[in-house]
Amino acid sequence: MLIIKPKKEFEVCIEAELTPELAMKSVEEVRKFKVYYGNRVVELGELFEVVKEGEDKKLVLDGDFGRVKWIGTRMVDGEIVVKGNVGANCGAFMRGGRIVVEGNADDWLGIEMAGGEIIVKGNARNLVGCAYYGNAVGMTGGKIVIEGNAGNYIGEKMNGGEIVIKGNAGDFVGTEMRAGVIEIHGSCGFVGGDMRGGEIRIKGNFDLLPTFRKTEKGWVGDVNVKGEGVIKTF
Amino acid sequence: MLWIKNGIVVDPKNKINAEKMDIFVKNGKIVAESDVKKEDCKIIDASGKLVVAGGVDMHAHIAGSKINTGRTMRPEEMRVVRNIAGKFRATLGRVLLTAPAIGYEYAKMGYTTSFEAAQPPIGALHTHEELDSIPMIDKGALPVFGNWHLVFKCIEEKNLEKLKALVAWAIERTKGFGVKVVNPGGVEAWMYGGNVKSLDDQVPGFNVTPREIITWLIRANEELGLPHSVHLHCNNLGVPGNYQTTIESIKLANGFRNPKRQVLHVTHVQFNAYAGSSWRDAASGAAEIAKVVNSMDNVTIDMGAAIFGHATAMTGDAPFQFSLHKLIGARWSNKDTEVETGAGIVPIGYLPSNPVHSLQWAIGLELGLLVDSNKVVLTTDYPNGGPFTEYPYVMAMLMSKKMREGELKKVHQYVQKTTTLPSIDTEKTLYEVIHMTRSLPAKVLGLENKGHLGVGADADIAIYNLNPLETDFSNEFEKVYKSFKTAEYTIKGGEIITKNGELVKEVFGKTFWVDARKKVDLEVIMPDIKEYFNYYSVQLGNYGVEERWLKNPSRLEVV
Amino acid sequence: MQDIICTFCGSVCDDGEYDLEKRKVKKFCKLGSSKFAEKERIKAPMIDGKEVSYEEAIEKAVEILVNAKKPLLYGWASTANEAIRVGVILAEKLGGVYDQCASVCHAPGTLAMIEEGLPGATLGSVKNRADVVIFWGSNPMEAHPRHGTRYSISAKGLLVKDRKQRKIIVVDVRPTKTAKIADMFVQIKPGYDYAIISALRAIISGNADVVPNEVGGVPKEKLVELAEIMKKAKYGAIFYGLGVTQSRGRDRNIENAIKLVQLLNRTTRWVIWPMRGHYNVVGAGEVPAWEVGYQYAIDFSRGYARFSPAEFSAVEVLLRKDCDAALIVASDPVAHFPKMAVKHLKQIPVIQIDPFPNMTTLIAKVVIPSAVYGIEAEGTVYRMDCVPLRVKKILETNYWTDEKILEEILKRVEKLRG
Amino acid sequence: MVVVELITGRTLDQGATVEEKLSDEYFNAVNYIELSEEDFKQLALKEGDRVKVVTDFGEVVVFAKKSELPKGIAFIPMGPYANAVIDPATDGTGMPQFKGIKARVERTEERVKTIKELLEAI
Repeated sequence: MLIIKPKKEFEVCIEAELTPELAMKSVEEVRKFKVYYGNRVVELGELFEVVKEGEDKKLVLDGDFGRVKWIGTRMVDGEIVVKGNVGANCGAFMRGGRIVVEGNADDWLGIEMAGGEIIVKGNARNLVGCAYYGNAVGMTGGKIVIEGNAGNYIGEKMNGGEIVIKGNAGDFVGTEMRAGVIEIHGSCGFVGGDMRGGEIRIKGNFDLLPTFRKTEKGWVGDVNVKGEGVIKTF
Repeated sequence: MLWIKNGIVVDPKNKINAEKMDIFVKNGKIVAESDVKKEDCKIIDASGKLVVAGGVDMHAHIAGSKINTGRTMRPEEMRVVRNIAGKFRATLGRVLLTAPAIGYEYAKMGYTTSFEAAQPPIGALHTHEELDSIPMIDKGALPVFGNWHLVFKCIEEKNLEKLKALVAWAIERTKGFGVKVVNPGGVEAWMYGGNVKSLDDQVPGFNVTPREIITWLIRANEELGLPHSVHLHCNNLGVPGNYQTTIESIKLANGFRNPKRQVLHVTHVQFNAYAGSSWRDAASGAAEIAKVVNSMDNVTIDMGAAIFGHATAMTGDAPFQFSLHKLIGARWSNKDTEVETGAGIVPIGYLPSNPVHSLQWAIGLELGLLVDSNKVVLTTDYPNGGPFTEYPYVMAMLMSKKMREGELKKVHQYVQKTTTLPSIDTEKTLYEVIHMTRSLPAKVLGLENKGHLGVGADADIAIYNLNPLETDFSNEFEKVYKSFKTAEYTIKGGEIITKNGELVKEVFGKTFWVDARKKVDLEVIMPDIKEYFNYYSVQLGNYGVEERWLKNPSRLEVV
Repeated sequence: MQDIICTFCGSVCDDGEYDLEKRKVKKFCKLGSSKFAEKERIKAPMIDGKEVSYEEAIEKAVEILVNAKKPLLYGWASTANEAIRVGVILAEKLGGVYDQCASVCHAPGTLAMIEEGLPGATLGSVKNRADVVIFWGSNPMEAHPRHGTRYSISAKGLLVKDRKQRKIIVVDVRPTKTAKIADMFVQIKPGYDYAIISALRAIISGNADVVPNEVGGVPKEKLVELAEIMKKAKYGAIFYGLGVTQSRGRDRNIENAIKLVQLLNRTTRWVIWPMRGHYNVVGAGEVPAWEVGYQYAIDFSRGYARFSPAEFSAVEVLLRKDCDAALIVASDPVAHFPKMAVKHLKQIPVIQIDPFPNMTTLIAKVVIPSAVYGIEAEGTVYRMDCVPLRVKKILETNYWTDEKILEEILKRVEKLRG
Repeated sequence: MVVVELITGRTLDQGATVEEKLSDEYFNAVNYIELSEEDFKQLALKEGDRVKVVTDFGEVVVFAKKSELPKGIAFIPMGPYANAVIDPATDGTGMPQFKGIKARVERTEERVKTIKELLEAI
């Protein structure tokens, strides 16, 4: 297990593609790991304290990582626990393993995630599990659980996997979704625009688009794309 | 001054075929040995290396609103990093490249000239701004004429003097190089949601046909004596069965003659060489087209080869782009442009597992192999058929049947019975392929100082780590491909700009434009132009591009 | 002087007449006339409010920029392409962030274009061909006063001769000045553009039965009527404005509208285009697109361009405190950004290049006055439909152009950075 | 007090003074809120009265104007007064929400701040 702790408050955001692979390296190697501090490339050890405790493939990010981006990018296994907030693009293109965020998550959580699990104890911002700019497919597998609220544009172009939001979600949930499940325990705005498939379950209130047919299964649509997605309440 | 020593020179224009010789460069030009002081020359040892003229791309979409819209709508194309900012510019792009990337990548490959193949006249300044931002290479742009109301009017009136004056005026105003025609009449029909389907369809609202548009523009072009011929993107592009329209269009050159060059260049013919009646029974019409082209001595074509992988369809052929969007369901941009022209953009890709894509791939190669090497230029119609950076793939394929056999195994077997590719034994020689990428495109464009290494030519030179005397082109295709991907040296205007794929020096080349105003009386057309400007959204006085706005203009005056 | 080109709004009218003696422009609207009227200028370059030479101000600016870990280079909509190009290269060299005014204006349209493309036309096509024009969340009578007479509402075209042959429809949340002269006004509930567009798509594609009796405050009959007009148009144009891009749904509204236009093109011709605001906000996106691949929200901190409006748009950069210096060119973010974004701007060194004093001047450490394009300087700009125009120099000035100032900065940065 | 959906945007006057931001003309072009006749009446306002506009994101005092807006919709010209109360969140698009913000409007005797005062208070 590797514990990484910020040494100071950062002047600008940091980009650090920290994955559990780091826990397999020596502390010296980890300290030399390159991170981007604005336009300066610096060694991780300059900005963070690094402590190693045991050999398990686990990263503990101890402190506020709300301004550290790309944590857990492309990770395939192991675990990351973020004790505070986490910055944008956390868990991007993730294929396996587990990320637990004890605070809040910034935008673009789990971009095009294909496997693994992300749990956010606080709130998440926008674009959870979406397709990155210009790409055709969003999340395809794995599970994202937000215990608080989530922002707008959740699960756009989703083609598999599961997103659970225990609180409220914002607008435009599951737009152009093709497969997979989104479950919202609270309320949300527009749901399922141009949805082709998959299922969205909502406990609270939501804005239904005028392009869904009421059936026994729930609301089916979006008729504009001859979709067979299902929206239902629970 | 440069002294390129002991290279193996292939220079088809000057009938030099793999001869060991020295090349001398002074003031940006190739000069005779006696013109240089050898002790002042920087010597490049080219022993055992191939020395050829810099490549000339006569048809690519490298600048202007189309490619820039493509970049904007496809950020996923821009995520391949080619160069990090430092001494040189940062460059990006998978197939669609940024302007600096276009210049750098051409240069690395040994290409030193490229022409933007479709410039909307009202957007000419934008095209030139982008051309000015492309480093390393010489450039030019071809304004489009085939759907311009003013052109229709001159033809309706059967007034050749007016048409000539219009062409001369427009080429000057756009700082363009020649006459491009895209789906003549079809783009105007698109303004009503339609297209034209044959050479004799009437253009909506006008008493003209595609046949007349092409013929009259050839006539005007030839009477003006422009360096380049009419450059035609045929009707029915992308439609199964279109090879017949293409053949009919090619035959419109009959009766015209120019001692220096072709009178009609038909472009990216791969997209216009389909037999069959739908995509279900589509087949190649390349062999038939090749027969016709080979039988004529006044027509040239370029391949428009398709490369497997990503591409972006971008043409002035707006109705075709919409059909493509409907067919594949991809994003679609369109631009109806005043009363001049239109354009469209759709992302595409070519997959070897797809029968149609494999057919397109095969047809491009068939054209390159079946058409006389003196009549077919190597292009991919960048970025429509794929990246220009894969020209070496096409070069190697043309020279090696063995390579083609290997590639044929990887593609959809639909091509086995629908094309002649599997049965073609021809292997083009290096001499022919160098011609198809250098001296021929230069000749087709009418650029006398490009594409060869004779005294007086521009010192645009590529040196490849490939000894033609010791290379078995049939069998060593991988080496051939690799050698042509990265020039050992690229020399532009006498300066070394890249070495082994590394950038050495950033230079900015010339933009060629043609001035034929002395050949006409502009006053015969000005009243019509003034009247038509009631239907423009800009003032006549604000239309066009002044020479002093360009970074490095080079005027070719037609007298 | 004839054929003067206006450098105010995205309409870029190019038929002005300038009276050199009276120093007045004719033919232009209230906005254009105000542009050409004499007004208060920044008198001289300043550092901390103290007047200095151009060279001193530039030296100071360079010092701030090269020491920054992440400088934000923002503005660009009211300057010429030549200056923008130098600005983009400067951002690349500095490893900073390039963003432009569109990010608080029409950039959601770019996001929509990434999803669906942009089926559009030049304004000349609309003028000649459009028999139906819809202004959706746009109000040209106030924001682009001559758009209507020159290009859209009453423009005299080749096929559509005048106002009588053209149907004008306004869709908005309030009865704007444009709505008052329209043939049809569809008043919608704020935030329901997306749902209404979805409903129109359903009606047009034969699924009217699914559509409920009322959508977004509009009765179904009215939507059916609108859909019929759209289907019957020979050549229709939708001009959308900030009413769509700045409200709920933003880019998704436009994406949906583009899908509507795609659908309509299966049976007739329709185009859609944004009513871009500043005279060269289009250039501020097109130039970086060809130089570095993207239109806005571009980060160069890794030595090459990356695009992410969620991270690199000026407002997001400021809200996250993700910049430690700012160069503001031809813009006034202090007046036009939300309070929370301005707060960070007040805490970092700001360099301003602008002809006119504005709210950003009040917080700037270094102020560098510049010439006004279209009056004191020549340069290339792109009208809202991307048609390029070369704006003119009418009057002499001692002010440096944005291009020259930026070039001097770039030269010094290159020297320091190697 | 009335509750409204607040819209901000361009106006001709705001546009014509946008290059003179430190002038009285600009101040006058951006320092007001337009209210529907009903809302105006409900607040018992007369032209030139001042109101306080409060949202989840801030508050600002502006002059009140009657206009043809539908009841429940209010409009402030784009500029520093509007920006004191709009929603800065861009929802990942880069674009703050300038239009469609829930706001409370109430009559006030407080003064309308000058542009400089507004800036100092940030």
